[in-house]
Amino acid sequence: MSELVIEKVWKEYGDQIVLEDVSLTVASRAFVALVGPSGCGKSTFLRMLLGQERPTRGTILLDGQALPQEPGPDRGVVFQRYSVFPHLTVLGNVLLGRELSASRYKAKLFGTARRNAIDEARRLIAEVGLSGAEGKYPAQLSGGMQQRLALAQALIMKPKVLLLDEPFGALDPGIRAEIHTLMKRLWHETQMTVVMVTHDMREAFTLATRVVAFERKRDRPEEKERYGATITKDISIWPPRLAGAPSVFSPDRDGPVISLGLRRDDPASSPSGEKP
Amino acid sequence: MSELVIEKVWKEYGDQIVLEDVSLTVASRAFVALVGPSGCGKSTFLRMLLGQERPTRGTILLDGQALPQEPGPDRGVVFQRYSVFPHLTVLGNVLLGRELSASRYKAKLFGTARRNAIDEARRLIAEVGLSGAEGKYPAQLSGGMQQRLALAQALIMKPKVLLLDEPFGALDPGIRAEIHTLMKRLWHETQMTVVMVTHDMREAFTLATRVVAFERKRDRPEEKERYGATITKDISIWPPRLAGAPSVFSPDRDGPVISLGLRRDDPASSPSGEKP
Amino acid sequence: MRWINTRPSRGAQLALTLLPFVLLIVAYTVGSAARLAENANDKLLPGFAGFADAIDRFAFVADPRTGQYLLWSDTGASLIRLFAGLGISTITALVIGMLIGMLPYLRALLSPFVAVISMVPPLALLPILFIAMGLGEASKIALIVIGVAPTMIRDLALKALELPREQIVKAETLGGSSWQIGLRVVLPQILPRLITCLRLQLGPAWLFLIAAEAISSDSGLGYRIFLVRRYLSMDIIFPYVVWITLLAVIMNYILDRIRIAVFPWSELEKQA
Amino acid sequence: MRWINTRPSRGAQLALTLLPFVLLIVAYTVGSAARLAENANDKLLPGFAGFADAIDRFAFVADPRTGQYLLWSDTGASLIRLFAGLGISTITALVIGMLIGMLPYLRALLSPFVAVISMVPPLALLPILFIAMGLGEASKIALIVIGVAPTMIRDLALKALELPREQIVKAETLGGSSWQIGLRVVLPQILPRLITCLRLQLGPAWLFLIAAEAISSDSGLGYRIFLVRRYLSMDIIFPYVVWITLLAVIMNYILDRIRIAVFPWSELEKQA
Amino acid sequence: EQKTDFKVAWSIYVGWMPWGYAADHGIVKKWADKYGIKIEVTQFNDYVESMNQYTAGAFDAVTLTNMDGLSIPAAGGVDTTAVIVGDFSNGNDAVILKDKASLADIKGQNVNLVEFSVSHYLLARALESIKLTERDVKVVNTSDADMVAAYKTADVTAVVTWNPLVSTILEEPTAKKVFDSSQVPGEIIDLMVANSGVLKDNPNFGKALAGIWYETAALLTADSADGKAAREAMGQASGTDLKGYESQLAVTKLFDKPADAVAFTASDGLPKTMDLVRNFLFEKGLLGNGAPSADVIGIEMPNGKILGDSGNVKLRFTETYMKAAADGSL
Ligand SMILES: Nc1ncnc2c1ncn2[C@@H]1O[C@H](COP(=O)(O)OP(=O)(O)OP(=O)(O)O)[C@@H](O)[C@H]1O
Ligand SMILES: Nc1ncnc2c1ncn2[C@@H]1O[C@H](COP(=O)(O)OP(=O)(O)OP(=O)(O)O)[C@@H](O)[C@H]1O
Ligand SMILES: [Mg+2]
Ligand SMILES: [Mg+2]
Repeated sequence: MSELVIEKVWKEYGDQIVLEDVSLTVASRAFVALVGPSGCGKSTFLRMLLGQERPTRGTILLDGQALPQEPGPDRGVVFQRYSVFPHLTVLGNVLLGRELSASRYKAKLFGTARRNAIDEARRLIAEVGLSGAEGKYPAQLSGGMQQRLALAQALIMKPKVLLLDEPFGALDPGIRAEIHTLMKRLWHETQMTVVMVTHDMREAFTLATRVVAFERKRDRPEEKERYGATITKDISIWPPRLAGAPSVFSPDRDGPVISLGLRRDDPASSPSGEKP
Repeated sequence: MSELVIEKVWKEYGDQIVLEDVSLTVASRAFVALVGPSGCGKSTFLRMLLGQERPTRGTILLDGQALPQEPGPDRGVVFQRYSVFPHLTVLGNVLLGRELSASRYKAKLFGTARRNAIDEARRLIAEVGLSGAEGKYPAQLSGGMQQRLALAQALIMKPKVLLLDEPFGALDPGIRAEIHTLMKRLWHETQMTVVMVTHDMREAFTLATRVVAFERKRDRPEEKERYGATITKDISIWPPRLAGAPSVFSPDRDGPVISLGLRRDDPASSPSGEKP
Repeated sequence: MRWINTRPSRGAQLALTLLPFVLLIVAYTVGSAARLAENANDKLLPGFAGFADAIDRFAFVADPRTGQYLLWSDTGASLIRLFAGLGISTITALVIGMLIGMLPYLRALLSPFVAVISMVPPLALLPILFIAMGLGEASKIALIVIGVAPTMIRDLALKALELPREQIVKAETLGGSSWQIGLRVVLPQILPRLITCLRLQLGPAWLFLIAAEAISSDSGLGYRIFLVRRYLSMDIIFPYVVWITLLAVIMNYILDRIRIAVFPWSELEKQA
Repeated sequence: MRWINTRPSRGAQLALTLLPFVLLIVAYTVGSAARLAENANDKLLPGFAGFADAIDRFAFVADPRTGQYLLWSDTGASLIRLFAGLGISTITALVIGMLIGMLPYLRALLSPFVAVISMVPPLALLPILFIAMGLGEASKIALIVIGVAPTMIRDLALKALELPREQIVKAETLGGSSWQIGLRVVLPQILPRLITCLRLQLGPAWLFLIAAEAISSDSGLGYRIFLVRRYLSMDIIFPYVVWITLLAVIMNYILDRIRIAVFPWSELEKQA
Repeated sequence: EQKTDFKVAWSIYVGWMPWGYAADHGIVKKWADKYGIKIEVTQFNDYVESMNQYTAGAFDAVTLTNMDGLSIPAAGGVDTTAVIVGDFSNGNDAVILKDKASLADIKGQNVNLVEFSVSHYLLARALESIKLTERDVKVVNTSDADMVAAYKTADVTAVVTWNPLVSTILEEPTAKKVFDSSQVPGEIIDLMVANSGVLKDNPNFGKALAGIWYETAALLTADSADGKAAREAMGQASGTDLKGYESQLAVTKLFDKPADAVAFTASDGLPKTMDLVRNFLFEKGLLGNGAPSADVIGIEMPNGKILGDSGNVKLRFTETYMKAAADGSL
């Protein structure tokens, strides 16, 4: 169980109202995509779910309990950048969560405990397709590999809630498609609720069970400071996607990417996206 | 006229052969998309066209003349990053080309000359959709705006050849679609030959008149150093696109982006892309 | 809550900031009182009355011999030297640093040389300096330049080298010559760094100035400190040291303001 | 071709690098010969024979008084002080700098104080230092620490602060406590910077060491230079200065090698 | 209070080198052991710092000149007693002109010297001897360590300094000595002084110092191989060689026999000298801020006579310890 209840949440920075009166209930094991124009407060909202910041008004409950006031191991996160530690190898990055939880003062594991943790980490690394790169440092990985590593790193904690802030925004479309497939599989297989911020409509509709849009209702320049954004659309994907159950209606759109050749992609298709 | 003739070009770095035996003739006013796996030498090839590097063997001719051995005003360029000058405003960035060409020692324009140049720069800025941002510094612009600025900056020189090295790779899909539309319009309206490196198949096929793929013929790890990449595919787009003449067959795929709403993009469409 | 996540309130912040300064003053007062109780003429840690008296004598009473207000004339003399030294260093560093950063030939020629020179302890070479430059202002300014310029040159050369290659190529495609690229692309981008670099060198510059004034001079803050050091007149030395520190802190602050005002983009870049 | 695009060949590069050093030696030789021609006893610019003689006396002939080879015993004495001073500075800077960077309360408390302290000219406070620490090794080491540590603390605090907030948050979601985050996330990332910072402070550290040795000591490179300076024995001073420079250059190089060997990722990051 | 551990500071100067030699060669330990105390001897490169440290209380005894003894520790409120009168400068300090042979030529020149030091005093005495005053020249403070280099620069034409700088400068063909301390004999005196309070409570400390000094001084002046070795060692410790050191010794009137020192200390000359010195210091404002007259500080002579304020005696000359040495009762 990992239900998130956001009740009448406001967020202000000094005089500027960023979010106003946001209420939302995210069911356990849901996959919510958060979309909206740039600067409307999506990241701020995610930071509040993470516990990194506190709402000015309103409450956030996780499984009926008030959210702890700082980030903790029950909520994992992947940011667009800086999500992995540059001074640790791939294995070290994934292992870190285990080490921090298990060894209070040394924050290092030894002996059998370490071997077990390494086994687990290797399995996860393999799952995100990074086998063979265990000894590499992030600077030696491509952007896509780094984001996959960040995912593995978060997943080893088996968080109740996984929060993603534009995790795939910086990736090439090809790589992005691959990661989408991976994301879907992981969501099906693990027990977590996912909230993902994205700019990419297509990504939102490809992955999520529900797409929530934030927007400022009044957005004239002189009003910008005085009115915050709130939920303007809340769309449940149909046919419904259910964690653990492959959708029978909609085939995975992010199938294997086509290889270079004479076949052109459908010229009639049109990319969708919110102008940020 | 701005025809590029590349004849039996090889490029080696020390022992490593990067490109081998590349021959290609790019017709005047063509729009060539250069695709291929990461590290195969696309950027290297572009740098040679730019004059920033010299082929180890072979020749490159521009309009029948050997290419000058360093970059010059006849070939414009837009890189993925660092293409604009952070210390100049939008207007200053676009003006710079005029100032450098016109004022040998001061590299500054004054009086009427300056006013004329500013008028021209403003027109270009408007064309790339940056009106109103003339006084801003690049750090105040979004990534998409910066790339549009880089385009305007290059176009003011009216280069014979415009070279683009993954210019839109870092952009969000929505913004990317906008810039594609702009690119097409500019290519139709100006007199230049375009060579664009991209990772995105879809982009390649959306914009180009011709798609050229580089690949290593032998790519086993032990052979990597000994064999360079060369042209493996050379596809002319059908129906042919002609600069200045709108294609009657294929409507612009990058139309206005859809706005957020209930309409989902076609689930049957599949993204195409070369795995890098 | 984790310690790293606890944040002091505005008031607490101010109180915390002042605390060490207050503690320092209290510690001084106690130490001074203890020593003065033992020997009323103790010179090492004079009381605040002693400071007030010394400050009054130096800042507000004209010296009977020269008719000058010593603190101000010393400050004037020192600042002129400091500004001259820093000015020359800055210009040298700008020109040479930029050239080293831009021109591969000059880089090969000068870069290792400057690196080695920056490791030479300048105080050990003072005799040569004196004989070459005389004992006047020139040698004092030269000591500051020798002490400060090599580091600044290296820093600026590095900065010029760090400019993305793409920018230089882009400027070339805009028709820029070496000179024009230097003038319009490289120079304006390293100027803010120059100011930062200057701020970092304020401490060393004061150090060399004081060392130079200690050796031969007839005015200046360093001269006065070393002259009265002979009599362990800490009642004069302390206020002079505090004054020097204050001057350095103010200069540091002003230079940063100048950078932000003149090169607003450099601040934007930092925030981004 | 533009100047900025011309590149020297390997050979030319080497020749250019050596050129200024050669020129310096030639200039010295000419100057020395001229002065010696005028006055065979000139001490300011001794000939190379004079150097050879002095080096021989100091490096290879035992001092009859103490039975030691002076150059080596001086070097030993100075290096011990230098390493002790730099070692203490490094550890202080690491601990305090990291804490300032990580803990907002400590930052409020110490950051402005350290900034002001770093502007105090340490040479002016020498008497206090000597009285507080005695005249033994402690005060010499303390001068190095006082001169060098504040700058290092500021630099490291800045570095710790510059770590992307995202990394800290990520570490918290991995269950890290303040201590664990310090130990496993912040510390390893500022260690390479610590080494770089140490390299930058080598010059100042030598300076303070020489200044301290000039005042009270009976061995050390700085002591020797100041002792013979009374006699203007440049035949000893020059080799000592060259030797100090050489030591500094070597340390600088070794520290960088250590950084690359121990923290390979820091080099990868730089190249990326 | 009684104590057993004492700290002595000395700085590098021809007349004080024996202290270092004595420390290196066990003479200090020998005498300290004899009186059951411990003496730690510390060498300073920087004379001023050694006096400052003594004045601040970090040392029990220090080597300094009579003038600095009055203006630094005494004016700083530290009651100080001259335990040993070691020597006086008999040519060690000199006024040197560049290319000019007569003292009168100094008029109007810049004079480089260590301000407020014995050089400054010597200059004042030299000017007095030709009826000039300090207003006729301009004094430029110059660190002693750099005096030799300073002399070599073109704009320096007159310096006042001490040995070994004097002999190094005189090696220059242009340098002419126009006045030296042998013309004011006995006025620049090198002392070993100790804190009066410490000395009063621990007379053995004073005796030990006297014992050390006269044993080493005897060696220093001995015309034997041992004496030569000692001189060579002291020369090297001061950065020169045997020849250089002996030439410095030649212009130093060293009291190697305690009886000579006792006679000198008890003579009429000393009060006269101290009167000259205190007036010089008073004019320069070095007897404390707002000192009403040269009398503010009392100077006690060996015969008990007091120069200046008898309520504020801070500098004392005594023959007690030297006399003990002379009498062989150490
Ligand atoms: N720490 C802060 N202090 C003051 N204002 C802030 C702070 N963080 C965010 N803001 C403001 O809050 C608003 C929302 O920012 P936020 O980063 O949440 O937007 P976003 O929706 O994530 O935008 P983007 O899509 O560009 O990432 C912005 O106007 C921003 O300026
Ligand atoms: N200056 C250089 N020195 C040595 N090797 C180089 C240099 N520049 C590029 N290479 C090598 O040449 C090869 C081709 O690099 P290039 O950057 O041209 O590839 P690319 O096709 O642009 O790749 P990507 O799609 O990742 O940008 C790579 O193996 C690279 O390591
Ligand atoms: Mg955001
Ligand atoms: Mg590339």
